[in-house]
Amino acid sequence: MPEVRVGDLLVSLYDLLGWGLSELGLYPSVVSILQKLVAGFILANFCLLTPLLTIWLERKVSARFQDRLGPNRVGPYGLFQGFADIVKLITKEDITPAGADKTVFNIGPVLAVMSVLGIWAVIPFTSTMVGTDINVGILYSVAVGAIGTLAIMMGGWASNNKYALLGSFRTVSQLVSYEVPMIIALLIPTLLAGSMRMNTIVQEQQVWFIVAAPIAGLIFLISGIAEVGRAPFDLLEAESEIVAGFHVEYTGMKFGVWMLAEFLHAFTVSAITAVVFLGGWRGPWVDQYPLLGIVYFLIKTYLVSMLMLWIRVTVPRVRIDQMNDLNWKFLVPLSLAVLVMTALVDKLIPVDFSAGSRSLILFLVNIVIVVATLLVLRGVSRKEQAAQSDLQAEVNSI
Amino acid sequence: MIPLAWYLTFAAALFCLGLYAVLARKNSVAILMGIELMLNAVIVNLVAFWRYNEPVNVSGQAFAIIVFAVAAAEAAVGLALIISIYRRRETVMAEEIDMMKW
Amino acid sequence: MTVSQILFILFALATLVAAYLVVTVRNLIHAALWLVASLLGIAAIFVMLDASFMATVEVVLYVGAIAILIVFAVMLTRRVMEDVGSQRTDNWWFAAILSGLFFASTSILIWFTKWPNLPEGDVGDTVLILGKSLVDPNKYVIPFEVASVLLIVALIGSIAVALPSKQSE
Amino acid sequence: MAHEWIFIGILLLLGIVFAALPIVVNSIIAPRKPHPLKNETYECGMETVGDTWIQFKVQYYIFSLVFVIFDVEIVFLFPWAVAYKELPFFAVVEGVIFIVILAGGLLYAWRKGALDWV
Repeated sequence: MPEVRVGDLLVSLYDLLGWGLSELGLYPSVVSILQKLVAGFILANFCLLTPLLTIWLERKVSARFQDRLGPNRVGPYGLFQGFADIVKLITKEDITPAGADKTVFNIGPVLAVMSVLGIWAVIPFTSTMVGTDINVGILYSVAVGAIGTLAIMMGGWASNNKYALLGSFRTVSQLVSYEVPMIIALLIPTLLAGSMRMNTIVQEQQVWFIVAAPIAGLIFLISGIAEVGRAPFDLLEAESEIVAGFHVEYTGMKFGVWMLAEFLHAFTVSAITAVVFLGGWRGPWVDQYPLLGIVYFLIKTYLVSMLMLWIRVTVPRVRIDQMNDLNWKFLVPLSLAVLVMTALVDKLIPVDFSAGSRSLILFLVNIVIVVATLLVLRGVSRKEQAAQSDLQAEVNSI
Repeated sequence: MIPLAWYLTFAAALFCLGLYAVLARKNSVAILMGIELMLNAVIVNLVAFWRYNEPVNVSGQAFAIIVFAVAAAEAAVGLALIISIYRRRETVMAEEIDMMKW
Repeated sequence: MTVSQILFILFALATLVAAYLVVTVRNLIHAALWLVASLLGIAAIFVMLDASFMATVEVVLYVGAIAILIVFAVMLTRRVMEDVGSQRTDNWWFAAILSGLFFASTSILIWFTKWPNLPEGDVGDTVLILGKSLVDPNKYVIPFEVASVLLIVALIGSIAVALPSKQSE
Repeated sequence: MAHEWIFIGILLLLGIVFAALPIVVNSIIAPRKPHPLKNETYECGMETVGDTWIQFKVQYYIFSLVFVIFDVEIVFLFPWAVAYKELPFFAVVEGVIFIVILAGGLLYAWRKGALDWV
């Protein structure tokens, strides 16, 4: 019987389960598959129930931001509002529009949830508790997320509706555009850690990578918000301007499943940010008690997700051409510049420098890049203003 | 263990399906899909050979990566050509794109 | 029959069925979606070959990029939901015979050749070795750089072809 | 190696089941009163005019095209980034040359106006 360690309770329980099953006389491979099934079941439940909490939190906090009360009728502090919404959605009539491609129409939302849930397989909760630590973890998270893009395309196309199709075109072109700076931003932690394994990336962060690569972290956060399609990048389903975007024809629980995928995606992006840039499960006393890592990880994740919420309620929606220019003419060149500078400078630092001083030097390099970028931006905007005033002068002279 | 011949047969079947699409399909986008299938069959072959020889020697994977690049370039240029032709001739049927005949 | 053999047969069959539907289905969007399914099957085959990097690259590039490009192209070049009329040329039987013959001859070749067995042991960290040899002057640095030139040429060419010229509008 | 992916396969299957379950429950317990008017596509109260599968601007296509090329190049850089710590300086410079060539493509697309939203 394996020893039960309180400091690493969940992993011990997992081992215990394996021991118990093998005592029953099952083959080792069957045991390991059953173990993984149970672990996956718990993980999937955690992931799919988290959005209920984050939705409540979001409604409550954004209500406070806007000087409202938010949900306060169902349960204490309106905590059960999410369950009430689920009951409402699940008893609603499910309308499939005439002429829709039924199979594709139904597969769309399922695929979206699957793709987001798949990312959680590689997210380390503690140093010992990670679904599976594959050697391409960080690229895998991008790959599985890419299936979600396709799901949106399927949903929009199968609806047999012009606006849904147009919405899915816009969404997909936004998603694929912002994927470029996002992957480049993920390259920098990979380069600093020397591995794509999520757990190794966390272990290598004696100093959080947000210090050594602040711009990359910021770029990842911005493009992550755009990937999720939240304000200020929610122009694809802007309620006040266009009907709804790609999911206009979805009703009842199918719509609910799309929403679930979206909120879970937002939470997932925060989790990846926490793991890759904020040191994941790192914190005091994790060496003795790995279980504490979950707490640190969740605190960091919720902090990032609150930051996203703050941005959401503060910044006004961007225009589509601004969104586009921001990506291709600002984020992509900037991320490439950061990547080149980091690669060159980190190689030039002598090997015997400690992790702290190394991070400090990279931080200074990042600041230099920020200053240079701001100077370039000032030059551009001055040129634009000059052109504008020239135009004004011409108009006045006529 | 799985014999190497299984992988090779699988890749050959995939290649032939792609070949059929290239030869028999009318729509040029479908022809491009056939080419993608054929390229994938090639990649499967390369990776299988890499695995069944010496995995430390990564030539197979390096080749496969170059094939990926070629596939992406081919898809980008091919589809751009198809769209350009469609704008001028209002068709994507390979049979009807025949202005080079005269 | 071991478990991995059964899994291989399942994945291979699923991939081939999806690929068959790609080449025969009349609705082109469905063909593109079946193409995605078959690409995912190929990614699973890569996983079985211990090439996890190849599997993720397959999904990132093919499913995430090329398939989307194809779906876009299909949607840009059609007007009606159903593709009317026959989708195959008149001499499709010739193509079928040719591909069938090709498959028969290659499988005969494959089954009558003696292939090496699976080497013992783990494959190690392939990505690391791959990364080193891609920039190693004695190995693949020239193909690596040439690939980037090829891609930039493809980018320039496709933009030049696909972008509507300003005068024509 | 391959056994590391079993968990991913299990999780993806569970994701399909968990997402399909509420939809199935919904279709069982929800009322069903179809009406031709209700089933019509939603277009701000108006009836559908013309084919749904209208054509769209080529601009969407251009973006995904640029994206495809960039995606390929960045994916190539991942092995380089993994090996970075063990590479000599000139090998890093080779990677940088690769990135600079990529940036040249971006510059061309920018100058050509392919990145402008028309």
